[in-house]
Amino acid sequence: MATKLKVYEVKDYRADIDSDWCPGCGDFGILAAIQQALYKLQIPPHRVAVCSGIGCSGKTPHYLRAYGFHTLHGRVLPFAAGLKLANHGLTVIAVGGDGDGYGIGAGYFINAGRRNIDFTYIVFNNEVYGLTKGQAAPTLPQGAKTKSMPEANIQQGLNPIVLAIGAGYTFVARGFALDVKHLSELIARGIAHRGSAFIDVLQTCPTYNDIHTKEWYLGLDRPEKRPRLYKLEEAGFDPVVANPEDPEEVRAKQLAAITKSYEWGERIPIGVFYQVKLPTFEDRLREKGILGEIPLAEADLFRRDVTELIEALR
Amino acid sequence: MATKLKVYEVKDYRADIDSDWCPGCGDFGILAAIQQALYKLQIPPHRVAVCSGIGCSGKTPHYLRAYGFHTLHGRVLPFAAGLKLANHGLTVIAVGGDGDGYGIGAGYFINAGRRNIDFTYIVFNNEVYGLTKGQAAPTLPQGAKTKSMPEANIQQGLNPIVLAIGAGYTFVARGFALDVKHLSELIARGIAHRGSAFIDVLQTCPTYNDIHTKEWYLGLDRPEKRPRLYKLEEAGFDPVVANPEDPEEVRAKQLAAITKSYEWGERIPIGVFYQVKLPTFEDRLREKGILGEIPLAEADLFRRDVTELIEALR
Amino acid sequence: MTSTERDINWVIGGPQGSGINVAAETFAKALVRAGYRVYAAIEYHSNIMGKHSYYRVRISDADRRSPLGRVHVLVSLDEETLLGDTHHEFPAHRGHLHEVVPGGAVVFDARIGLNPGRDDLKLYPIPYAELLELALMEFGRQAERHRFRVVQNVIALSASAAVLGFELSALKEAILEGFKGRRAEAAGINLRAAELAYEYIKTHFADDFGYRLSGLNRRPERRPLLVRGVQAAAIAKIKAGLGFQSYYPISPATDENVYLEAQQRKYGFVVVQAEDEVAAINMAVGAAHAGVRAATSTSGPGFTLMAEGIGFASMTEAPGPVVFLWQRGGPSTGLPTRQEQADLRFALQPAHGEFSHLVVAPGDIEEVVFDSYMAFNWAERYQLPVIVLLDRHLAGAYVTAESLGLEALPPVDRGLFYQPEGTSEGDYFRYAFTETGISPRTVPGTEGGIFWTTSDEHDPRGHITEGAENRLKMVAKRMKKLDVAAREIPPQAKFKVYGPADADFTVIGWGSTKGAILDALEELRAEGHKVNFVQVRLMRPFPAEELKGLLSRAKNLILVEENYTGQLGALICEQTGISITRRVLKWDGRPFTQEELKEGLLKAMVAEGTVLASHLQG
Amino acid sequence: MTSTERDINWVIGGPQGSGINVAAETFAKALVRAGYRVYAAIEYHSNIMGKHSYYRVRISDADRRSPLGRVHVLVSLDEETLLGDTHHEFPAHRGHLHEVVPGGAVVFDARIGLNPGRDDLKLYPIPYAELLELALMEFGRQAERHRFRVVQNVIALSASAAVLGFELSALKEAILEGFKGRRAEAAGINLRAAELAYEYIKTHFADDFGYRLSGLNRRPERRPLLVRGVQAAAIAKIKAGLGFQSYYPISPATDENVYLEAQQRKYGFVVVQAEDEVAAINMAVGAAHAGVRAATSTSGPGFTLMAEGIGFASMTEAPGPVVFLWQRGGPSTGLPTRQEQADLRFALQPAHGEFSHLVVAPGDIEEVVFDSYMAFNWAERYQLPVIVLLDRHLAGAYVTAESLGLEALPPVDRGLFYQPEGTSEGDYFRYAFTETGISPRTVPGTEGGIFWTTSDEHDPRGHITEGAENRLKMVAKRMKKLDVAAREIPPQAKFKVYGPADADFTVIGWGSTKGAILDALEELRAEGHKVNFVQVRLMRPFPAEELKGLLSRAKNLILVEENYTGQLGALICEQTGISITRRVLKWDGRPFTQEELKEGLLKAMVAEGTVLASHLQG
Ligand SMILES: Cc1ncc(C[n+]2csc(CCOP(=O)(O)OP(=O)(O)O)c2C)c(N)n1
Ligand SMILES: Cc1ncc(C[n+]2csc(CCOP(=O)(O)OP(=O)(O)O)c2C)c(N)n1
Ligand code: SF4
Ligand code: SF4
Ligand SMILES: [Mg+2]
Ligand SMILES: [Mg+2]
Repeated sequence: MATKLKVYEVKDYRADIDSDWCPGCGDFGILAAIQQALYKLQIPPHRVAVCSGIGCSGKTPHYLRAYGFHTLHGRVLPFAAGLKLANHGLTVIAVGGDGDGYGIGAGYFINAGRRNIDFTYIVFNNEVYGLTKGQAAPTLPQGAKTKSMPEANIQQGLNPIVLAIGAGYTFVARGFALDVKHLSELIARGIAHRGSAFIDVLQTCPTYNDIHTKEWYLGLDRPEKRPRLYKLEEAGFDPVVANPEDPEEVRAKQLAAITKSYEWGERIPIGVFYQVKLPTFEDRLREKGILGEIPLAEADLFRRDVTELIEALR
Repeated sequence: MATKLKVYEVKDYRADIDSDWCPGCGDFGILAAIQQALYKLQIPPHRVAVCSGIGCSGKTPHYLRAYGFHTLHGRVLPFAAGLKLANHGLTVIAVGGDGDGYGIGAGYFINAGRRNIDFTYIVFNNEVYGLTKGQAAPTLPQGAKTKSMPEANIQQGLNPIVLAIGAGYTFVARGFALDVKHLSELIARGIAHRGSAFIDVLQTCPTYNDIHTKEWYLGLDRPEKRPRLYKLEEAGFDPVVANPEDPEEVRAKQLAAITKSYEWGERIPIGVFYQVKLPTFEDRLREKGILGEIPLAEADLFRRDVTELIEALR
Repeated sequence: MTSTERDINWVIGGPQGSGINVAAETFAKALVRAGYRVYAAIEYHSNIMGKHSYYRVRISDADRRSPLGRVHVLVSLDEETLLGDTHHEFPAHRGHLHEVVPGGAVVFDARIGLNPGRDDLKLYPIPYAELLELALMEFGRQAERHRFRVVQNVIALSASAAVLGFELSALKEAILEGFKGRRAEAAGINLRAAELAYEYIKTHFADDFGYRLSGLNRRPERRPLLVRGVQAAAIAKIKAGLGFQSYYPISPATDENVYLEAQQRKYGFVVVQAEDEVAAINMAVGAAHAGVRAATSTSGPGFTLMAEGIGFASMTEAPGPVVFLWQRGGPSTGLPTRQEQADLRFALQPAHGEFSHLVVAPGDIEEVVFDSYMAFNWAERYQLPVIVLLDRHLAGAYVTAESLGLEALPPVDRGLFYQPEGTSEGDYFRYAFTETGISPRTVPGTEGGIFWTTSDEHDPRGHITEGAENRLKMVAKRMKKLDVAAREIPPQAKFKVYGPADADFTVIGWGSTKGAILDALEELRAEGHKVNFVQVRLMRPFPAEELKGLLSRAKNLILVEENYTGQLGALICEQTGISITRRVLKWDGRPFTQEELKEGLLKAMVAEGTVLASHLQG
Repeated sequence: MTSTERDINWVIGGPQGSGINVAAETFAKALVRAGYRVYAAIEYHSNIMGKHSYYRVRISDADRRSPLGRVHVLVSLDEETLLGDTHHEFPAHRGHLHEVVPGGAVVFDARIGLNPGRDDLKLYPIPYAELLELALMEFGRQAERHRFRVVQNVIALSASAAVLGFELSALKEAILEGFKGRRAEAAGINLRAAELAYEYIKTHFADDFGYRLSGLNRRPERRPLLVRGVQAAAIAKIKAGLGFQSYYPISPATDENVYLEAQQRKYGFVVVQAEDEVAAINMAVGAAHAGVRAATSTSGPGFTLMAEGIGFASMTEAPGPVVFLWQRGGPSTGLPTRQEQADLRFALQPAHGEFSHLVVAPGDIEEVVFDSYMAFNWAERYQLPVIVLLDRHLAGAYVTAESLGLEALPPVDRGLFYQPEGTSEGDYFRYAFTETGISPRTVPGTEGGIFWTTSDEHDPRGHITEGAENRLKMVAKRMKKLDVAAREIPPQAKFKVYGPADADFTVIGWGSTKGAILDALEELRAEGHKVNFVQVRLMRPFPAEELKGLLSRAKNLILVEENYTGQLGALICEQTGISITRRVLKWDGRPFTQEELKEGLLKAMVAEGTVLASHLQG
């Protein structure tokens, strides 16, 4: 196709419409990171479908130049799954908030892990329900009280990394919204990964979350100003399963990832926690002889002969 | 109350109605274990509420003499939560299938872990959708094909223990439906535990699950006939967090539980994987001064003076 | 002689899981092969093993669409089938013995000391166990008597066939078919058991049964199809070019999904078992937006969970999905394996707010095929979700039919597509305002066709906007498509009229009650009544004007529905102002038997009001 | 002089998050304290910061219930408020300058080089920044000018108060109230800024503004309540004995939940933020079955997810919950922060199957209190879920009212309870068949009161059964309760009639449009039209007979609804056969202004058909 030759610039991934996020919102960083990842991989904008849930985060597709599906609260993963299976030739990215993904969408977050469909899921983890004015999201620790909350959070915060591993995701990572370069690399790796890539992004919400702020993540509140965040890769952490056939290694790497995920507070790891190459859902369908190379959306399914089915009724 | 003096027999926990489970169904074992646990703890039947989802497992409350709520598919946990918070004086037990709890109910399974409401949740894990004739449930391993399935399972099985730990359950155990004595002890411990107790029960379904059968669990297929199941307590595994204040110990015990949960196939652990004493949701409400000692259902809430609220509008 | 008098109703009953369904379906197949026409349907509990179930096979020389209540041959595998579960605190049924016509036959296990309490029956006590033992002995398999327990079905079946005078050879041929592949080794024993039972009747009982198959004309030369609604729907979907189906197991929709799953490879489409119906509908919406013909299939409880996704599909003008709603007994979990027509009202407004979608309700196999196929054309042409409203009765009842009518189907119509000029979507508006409200679409992957979409109110590009003017136009745009559909959808897909135009009574119904209505009307007309039938098919957009004209000209209207409130009646009044004062209803979880409906209609002809037409079938 | 001529409409606009709501509410409070009556409501986007929002404060000497479209004083914090976002590809609004009446005032930032394009306005350019700078200087806080940006609201407000001739002291008093606790330190700067702005007007502009507050009679002695629907509903729920409320955040229901959360301690009830609405409704059903008065509160998208739980509550005859449905713009996610009345149809049949539940729609604050309170009595008396159908307009608009009418409320009625004799439940049947269909209940914990319940069809003990006879009776039992409710619910809770019995035109409406209708009718009657108003309140069970009588006697009917299809009209036709041919509708996401509705009604009086009454408000 003509598109092959064409070289895309970052601006080719930008929709010409202004965002309505608050000034300083971490979402800007995630948006930029997605655009740069697509640019890095030179995926033609029209070959990309970005799906989202509902929330401040849910508005992301509108700001990207790519097929954009701003769906329902908590339903982005099933929608993205149907879209991808209908046209496995597309690059599919799903985005949503932490309330969207771990609260109302938790059941889909877990069960999507059982399929390993080849898409990338980016969760904007700001610990609050942004668009509904700052209630506690499932990631906010128990006892925490943001300025938007009348009282301290009575529910515990959950650990997305552990859940993702337990659910079966084959690529599990965490990024930081304000480290666009690092995040764009993570997203690029996630897109490149064949299978379901899950990226939890620590996202600042200057409007409602005054606990885990930019300053806090960067450790500006500390005397020595040392950032709380550190990069797993720089700490020599190896998340990749070398031999997916070896259950021992798989378990070991999963446990290492889970162990890492418990680090929080003074030192917070970002980067890839776990990665393993396993057949995708599409591969499994191909194996069964159900899915072919041509995406269903491009196949001609309209000249079927059903006489055999009818004759079987006699 | 008069009930104090009374001694209950096992039969006091039996409803006089015959079950419609298949002959040899593992559900009979779980039913008996629940009855024995209640008998052991001598909880008056009318102080017990048993809630269930939909499925073969969902029929359990009808066979127990206790307040029985056979609710909706996948909704048993929210229902039980509301019931318990409305009357925290009751002993509340929630039961349901693996499809009910980890499939359609996964979101509630995860988010209930964030509250630690004082109830016991027993999942009948038979790896199939029994009542709808044997489709794969979320716990059935990928590639497995029961006699009821036209082809091998294309989705991965998930690990309930890891998910429960990641979600925040304070009591996590696994039982075997056909070891009624051991299971009844587990259930009694779960009921005695203050907080959300989760018990995944390996349940045989002779009608549809011909893979993980009674024979298989008991190792009768092996030359030396050694059971695949072994008891954690007998293996000297200590699941209990001695000092809940100590994050290190909490993490360590959680990791130990997760590590154990990966054992499957040749040796399968049953028993308590993890237990920690943390304030229940009810405790947290009391702490906030919201909930009193008298259960809401027994309190007189009908003589309220709202003048103050009205005056605030002037 | 009317059909109820002429037809023969063979009924087999026993505990669930005991294999009566195999016996009945084998017999039905044998009968069809032999040139008879049959209607065959099972009634069973939401239970895997042990509860009472029974299977009716109505034998005729013309296609029937409804069950008979009266029984000519009752074949029982247990005592409950005969006398019910009257020992329970709240008995569920009184058995079937009382349904047997005078002179009717009762085939039962000789071990049961049966006291029928009436002397007008022909009793055929058969030593099931002994005969089985004999067969097993001949094959030296006595040790496996437990495993071969199920062969008692064949014994009972064969004995009843002998009573009816049905050829043993034809029966054996059908039995044999059931033992292909790894089950083949058991064929011998089953065939032998059949012979022994057949002989047992011939040798122990006089050949004087009054209801003979010979009374029916056969047409062995032209073998019809023996088909159920789930099969018809699935085949039509495949023919329509189905690319993606998602579902979550639920009775009575599961069978359609199982059928489709088995055809994925051959026809190249994907069926996904989702984690619940919320996931199922959203997967289907995603697939539809991606450009394939997508569907999902469920029943009431699942459909309620799809509500949100249907509103979403309509708001984003997705070209689908097509939602197959196989109604069952409600509300809530209700009666999972039973019949009811109580989801019409909900299907018409399945979510909050105002949005456009289509609802069509087929009443027989041919219409199931037509509607299931056309639903995809309509979904893509009007860019909205389409609900095909069916029910448990239509899903499960086997009927004989000459064909599925695939030949007569219009060509595939995928609706309007936008053809990009350049590589930029600068002048492409996915939600452009048009005359018809329909905006040419593109599918993801198309260069120059990029669009945005959102469940929030949006502008022509698909970006969020809350402007009042745009809002007024967008709502009108989406709703306008219903007027276009109303203009374009063919009349026979809206409603059909059967019988004389100048009838004294006009029966109005929808869905699978069509079968009982046509069967009963044939009988009533034979008895000299002037009645006709208006079958409403298209529920949304509702053919209000056309129907209003028709109904206001009718002399007397009688509403027939299998629900408590008369939902179609309410819809008709809402849309035409015509309130129907004679109603024949039932909500006992069973489809109308021909007798129930006939009797109900006769009562309704005498006086206005609501007639509950139930004979309390088991 | 009609209300539109006499009242003064003060409007402030600016980007979301800039604090206009604080300014408007402060002004409203000050006005009420000074003895005026006000109606105050905001219009805003589903956005946290930056998009256009505006707040109307209608000042009168009698209680009003609807917004005015014409503006007498326009206070703008940005240019968009004046001229709209016309630079966008699809502008959302044209600003508010064109809404200002001749001789009206426009207060704006002097930095804007405003060319109003008309010369009939009184322009008040104010140097916001400079005045703020002055105030800051006096407190030596210039460094914090960014933090104090928001004080520009006070400046604009105070300037407009000066234009209107409202006492500075009264305004300052109200402003001061806003700075309690840790915000106190900022009070000084705000008060000083107010003084500077007030003086600026006095010194720089002639005191010749035409619309004076002095034209309105004040009654400072009797201070009314200034209240919004969410507050009224919450207070009524607390009064009713609410024990448990579960919710999931969603606009516009969130405010009610936030209000209740703040009262948990004092009144001893529990509010739980659930993980979604499916959890919320099921928690509430569990709490209701446990014996507390339970509720949940949501809007369309959340309500759609509660569908399943409502059918479940009804099937199990739970004594509740009460579901508060605050309608907003749909379908799907729709217009989260905007007004619409489009969920009536869905609320009437919110799930599959046939089940009993109540739906009541209050139209003003007093009715919100009455219905919210009574809903719990009805839920427990009839053992079913009750839906209180409200909307965004009712939720958010502040109105003045003499009282909430709590004194007039009937006593709490918890319905029938079973009193166990022994300790065994041998003779207790939770679902016993009774005359009324209502079975005495027990609550878990009661000795001798053990019962079972299931979403499957069940027998009187609550155990699953599929028997036909039991089914017929159980369905009838559950539905019968609606007839009992219809008999017992007081007439004024069913519908109300306002105005002369012999009117030439009878307006029919429901919900919050009541406000605009009464305000417009007062004006129309003042102009000599004979119009009255029938407000429908109880939607289920529908008062069909009573209404049919009333409406068939009416000369001309005019339907008024804030939706596209006229849902109440359809319901009325379904229930009475009466089809209303004159309709005044709007679906632009904004409530009727008094002018829009009056104009619409006048058009409807001249000819049949549908009038779209929208002035495209911003
Ligand atoms: C079914 C449903 N319930 C509730 C809402 C209201 N709502 C909109 S966004 C949102 C949560 C937003 O939080 P999150 O998912 O964390 O996204 P964020 O705004 O923080 O990016 C909610 C509850 C909705 N749109 N749909
Ligand atoms: C919303 C909804 N969808 C589907 C069903 C149909 N259904 C009944 S039971 C069941 C699954 C049963 O499997 P599981 O939860 O594992 O319980 P089991 O029967 O194995 O004990 C399903 C899908 C339903 N009742 N409700
Ligand atoms: S509320 Fe928070 S998450 Fe939402 S846009 Fe503002 S800063 Fe970003
Ligand atoms: S199907 Fe399986 S789980 Fe269900 S009752 Fe039978 S054996 Fe038990
Ligand atoms: Mg968030
Ligand atoms: Mg199961």
